[in-house]
Amino acid sequence: MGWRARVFVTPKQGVLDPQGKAVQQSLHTLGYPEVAEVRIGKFIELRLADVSRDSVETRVREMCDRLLANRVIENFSFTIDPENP
Amino acid sequence: MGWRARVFVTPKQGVLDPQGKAVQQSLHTLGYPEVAEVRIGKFIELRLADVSRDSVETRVREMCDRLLANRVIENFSFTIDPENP
Amino acid sequence: MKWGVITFPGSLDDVQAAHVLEDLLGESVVRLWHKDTALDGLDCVVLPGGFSYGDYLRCGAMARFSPIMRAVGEFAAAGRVVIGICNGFQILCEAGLLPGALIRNRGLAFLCQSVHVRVEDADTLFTNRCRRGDVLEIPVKHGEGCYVADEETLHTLDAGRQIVLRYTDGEGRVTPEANPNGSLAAIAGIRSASGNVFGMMPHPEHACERLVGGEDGRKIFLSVIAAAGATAEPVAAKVVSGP
Amino acid sequence: MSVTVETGLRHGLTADEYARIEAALGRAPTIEELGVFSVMWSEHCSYKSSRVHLRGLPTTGPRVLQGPGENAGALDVGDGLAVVFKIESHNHPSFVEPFQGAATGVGGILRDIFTMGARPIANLNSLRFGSVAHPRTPYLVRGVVAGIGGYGNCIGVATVGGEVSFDPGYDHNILVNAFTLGVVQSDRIFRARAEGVGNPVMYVGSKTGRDGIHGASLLASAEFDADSESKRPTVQVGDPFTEKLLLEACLELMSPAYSAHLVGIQDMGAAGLTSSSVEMAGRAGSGIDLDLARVPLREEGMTPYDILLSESQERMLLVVRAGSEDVVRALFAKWDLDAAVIGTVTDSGHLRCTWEGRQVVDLPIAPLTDGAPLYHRPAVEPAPEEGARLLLRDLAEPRDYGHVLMQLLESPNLCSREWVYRQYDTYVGGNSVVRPGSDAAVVRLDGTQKGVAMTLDCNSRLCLLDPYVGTVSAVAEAARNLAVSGAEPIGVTNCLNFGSPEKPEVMWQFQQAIAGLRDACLAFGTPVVSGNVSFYNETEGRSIPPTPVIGMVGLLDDVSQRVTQWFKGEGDAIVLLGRNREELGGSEYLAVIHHQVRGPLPWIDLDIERRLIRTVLAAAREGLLRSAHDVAEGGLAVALAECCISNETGPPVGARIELESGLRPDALLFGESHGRIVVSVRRRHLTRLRELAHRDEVVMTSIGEVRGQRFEIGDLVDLPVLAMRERWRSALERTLAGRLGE
Ligand SMILES: Nc1ncnc2c1ncn2[C@@H]1O[C@H](COP(=O)(O)OP(=O)(O)O)[C@@H](O)[C@H]1O
Ligand SMILES: [Mg+2]
Repeated sequence: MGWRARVFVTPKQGVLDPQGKAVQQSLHTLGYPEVAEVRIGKFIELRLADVSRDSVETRVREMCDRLLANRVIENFSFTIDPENP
Repeated sequence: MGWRARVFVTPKQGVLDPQGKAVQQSLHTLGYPEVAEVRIGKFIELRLADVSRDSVETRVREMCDRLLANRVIENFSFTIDPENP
Repeated sequence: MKWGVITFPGSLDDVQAAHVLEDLLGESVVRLWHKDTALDGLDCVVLPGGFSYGDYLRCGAMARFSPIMRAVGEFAAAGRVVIGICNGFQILCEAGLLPGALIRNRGLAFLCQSVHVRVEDADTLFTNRCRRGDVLEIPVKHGEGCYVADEETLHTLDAGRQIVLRYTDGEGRVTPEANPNGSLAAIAGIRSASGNVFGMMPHPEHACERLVGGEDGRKIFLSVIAAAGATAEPVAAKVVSGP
Repeated sequence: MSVTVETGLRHGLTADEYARIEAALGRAPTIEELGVFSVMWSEHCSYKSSRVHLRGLPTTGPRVLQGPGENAGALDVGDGLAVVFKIESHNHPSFVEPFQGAATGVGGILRDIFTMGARPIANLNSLRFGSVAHPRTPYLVRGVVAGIGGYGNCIGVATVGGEVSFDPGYDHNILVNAFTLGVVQSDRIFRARAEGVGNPVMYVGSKTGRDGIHGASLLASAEFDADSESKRPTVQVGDPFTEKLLLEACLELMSPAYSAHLVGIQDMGAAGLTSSSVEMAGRAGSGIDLDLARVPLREEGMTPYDILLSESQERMLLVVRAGSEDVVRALFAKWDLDAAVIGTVTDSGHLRCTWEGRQVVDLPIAPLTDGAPLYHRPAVEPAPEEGARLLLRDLAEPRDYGHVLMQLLESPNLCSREWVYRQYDTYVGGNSVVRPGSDAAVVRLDGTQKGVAMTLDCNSRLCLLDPYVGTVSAVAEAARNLAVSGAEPIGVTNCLNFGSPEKPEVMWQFQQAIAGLRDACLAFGTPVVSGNVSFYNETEGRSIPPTPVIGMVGLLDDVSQRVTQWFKGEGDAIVLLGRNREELGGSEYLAVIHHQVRGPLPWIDLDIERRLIRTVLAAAREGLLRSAHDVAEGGLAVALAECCISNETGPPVGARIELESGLRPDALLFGESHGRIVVSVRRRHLTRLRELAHRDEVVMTSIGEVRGQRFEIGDLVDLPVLAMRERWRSALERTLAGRLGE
């Protein structure tokens, strides 16, 4: 069966997000003045083989820490669900 | 009060995802053979001014359609929550 | 003929494109600002290379909303000539004036090098000074130049003779090594179904002088000039080809 | 908050320095004032340990329009033009966050150049990493290279050269030095002066966040631990897109149409708003009043202290004429940039800052600048190590020289750098006549026949073994690299990367390097017009090898006479200018094949170098040279191999070489003796070349011919050039992937 992990990587509070800034300005120009802030990060979907729930959580956290997020400037969070067949 | 929208932009099924492929390979090298697939997309957080629930939904969908995602290669989805003060 | 070269915020090769047209080829050039809204009296518009809006979000995603792009759309619909180079190509795709999209290079890194492209069709506004099968040496410099489109679009491009340039080796062979970015069908440049809108990832404007980058790029610009010389009318209709 | 000597210590000041502050003010400073003092008196801003030594450098000459002291140096190159250039380090930030550290390093040096009104036309970079075997090295290399490219490519300045080397001495402290050269009309150079009482001070560019506030010293501060998370200094993230807009807007403001509105301009680099305002007032002998509440902010809850010390990128400080505010604002608005009036020029001689109606800073300028501490730190020559000198007779000679050559061509310090520079846009601007891959980069000066050549050089192994000779050698190599490209050396910038100046051995290395820099620059007639000192490059008490990176700039009157290093045509004669000696000390061969780092260093004679350069330049100007390449790391065999395999397009070319010599073969092939250049010429030009060499008393030997597809040296080496090129070209990528064995 296996698992599906969804990882959200976001720029840390206080760290400049030039992409977000540019997109916000663009949205204003496009006629969406209600947009007060834009922060752009990554959305990473992983399909994982069948291992125990506990183990999958530890390992995904580890992957985020080591590779998927740059802890100097980014935070991450994730969700894990059994994969629907 | 306002709203917080979370937008998920993902590469369409079938569209090349060179970054996802490279990350999968790196994860294997790092000792995570259980990773069967990686797809990398974007996670965009918007803070929006106080407008009606309906209107915020329509407008966020529009922003995605027009700017945040490229429908030729990407899909999107989003969630909207009232902003916690 | 009269050319327009657009400057978007973050355009970089606008200066070079204008320099080539004006100083090397003796054409008349109007520099356009992205907030301009009219293209009156122009025969051809160039969307230059660079990093419009920093290439943030997606290359070309924000530039396509610049005020001038509405005029570019109308200009193209009227059958006038539009050329997008590198970032310009990306903008044209984002704007829907050309099909498909350009994504991260296969190798993920920015790539700057001289490449070979083969002329797939010499009966176009952009290659009529070449022969079919000619191999041109022109530099690429991009991080997101991998051309992708769905099967159906690729088929339509092929059937409609819209694929103008392909990456090859020096002998004109399509090989995986000669494809710098992993583009599908080794596509380096395409034109619209109407034939008058053209996008290419390599930079012909950086291959117009022997001293810097070689001279093969001239052929692209000279082709447009030659085609315009052949008729005073918008030329698209004449060279439309395909189904 | 009351400030005491402890607060001073936590800001990195000594007790002595703190006492001087109180004495200068006649009271305790406010916390904001202490922040200002601590950054202005930091080594980085005040040059307190280096200033007395830098004074000895030659900084004048007929071409010098601006020497050290401004944001960058400027040299007159004729045709009404000047080149403006400088090099800067961004070492520590790049080690913490390689991509952003390197990127913001490029952003910073670019601002130094365009702040003087010059349009940047070329970037170079000098990179030093730890051993390729160190687990962090590949990550750092990838990040740094991508960061340099990411910034330079996006802003549209061609990155046309540099150097990369690997040494375990940098395992915990990499070096990222970035160089930029720009061009300006020689009568339109802008300077950073706050003149004219009543003139408004304007802030333009990105908003201010808590980026890089005060680095490590603040982290140690107990007072700030209370709400530490929100106050934590954050890594600077570069925004090259905003910088591109800023560049265009500033250059437009400095163009004839607008420049009457502008009085002075300075980038906000290290120490941000503090140093830019203090320095601008200091140079003009004026004063500045700032209302910190008017500074555009990116984050909520920022304090005046944060605002003064923030190192947010992509910002500039302007002094404009009173009444010009709206014109300036409109110009920046055109480029989608904010501009805000944040203060006024005064004649108070003070920096005064208010915040919400309260005066938080009132400091006399003089003690912050000219009155900063000046140290004559003790210097002691380290005791020589036992067995430090190489005895040639103890060194086993290899059996297979072809194999050794292949090993060297694949070694991290000698293999091709193509993997690095293909990530850089080398074309943008349309004037890159010689792009990376030859000895120096050559860029055409738009609208003229002229070209400017640039190179960065330093062999830190030589500098470790002998900092004086090592530095002289670096300057000589730089001069040779320019000469073989057809350019006459005209000026120098430098980045002196050293350990802690508080260590007498480091201070000795530093003084030796300065002496070498001075002597060599005098010999070549190349004034030092700008530079940067980076001390405290050490981790856990271990200093990096002394690394004085030399940036040298040369001029070609006719850019079409540029010469590249690779052989051009079958049948051309190959000529060696200069003399081979039996010297293997400090060589790559000794390090890579015999795993030894020892002297004695190769002999260097600046008079020989000068005459050699004269011959080569004359030959280049007469159009005799088909190729020219200096002999440097790897020695003669590697130099000749590079001539065969480094052409960027087309197949590699072979050569048949005969060397007559009584030297040991390994010293002959791989020794790194100075004063040698390999050229190739058409046979019919040999006579004229011999005349030129004779005139300059340069030893000239015909050593072979360009021919075929093999690389042959007597009966010592016989290799197919295709295989050589393949291995040499792919080695860096394979090494970083840990796959060199494949
Ligand atoms: N970091 C870099 N960025 C750009 N170009 C580089 C870099 N490192 C090396 N190069 C280029 O690679 C070539 C070889 O460099 P190097 O071996 O240091 O030359 P040399 O020994 O003549 O000083 C040169 O053209 C140099 O400019
Ligand atoms: Mg050299």
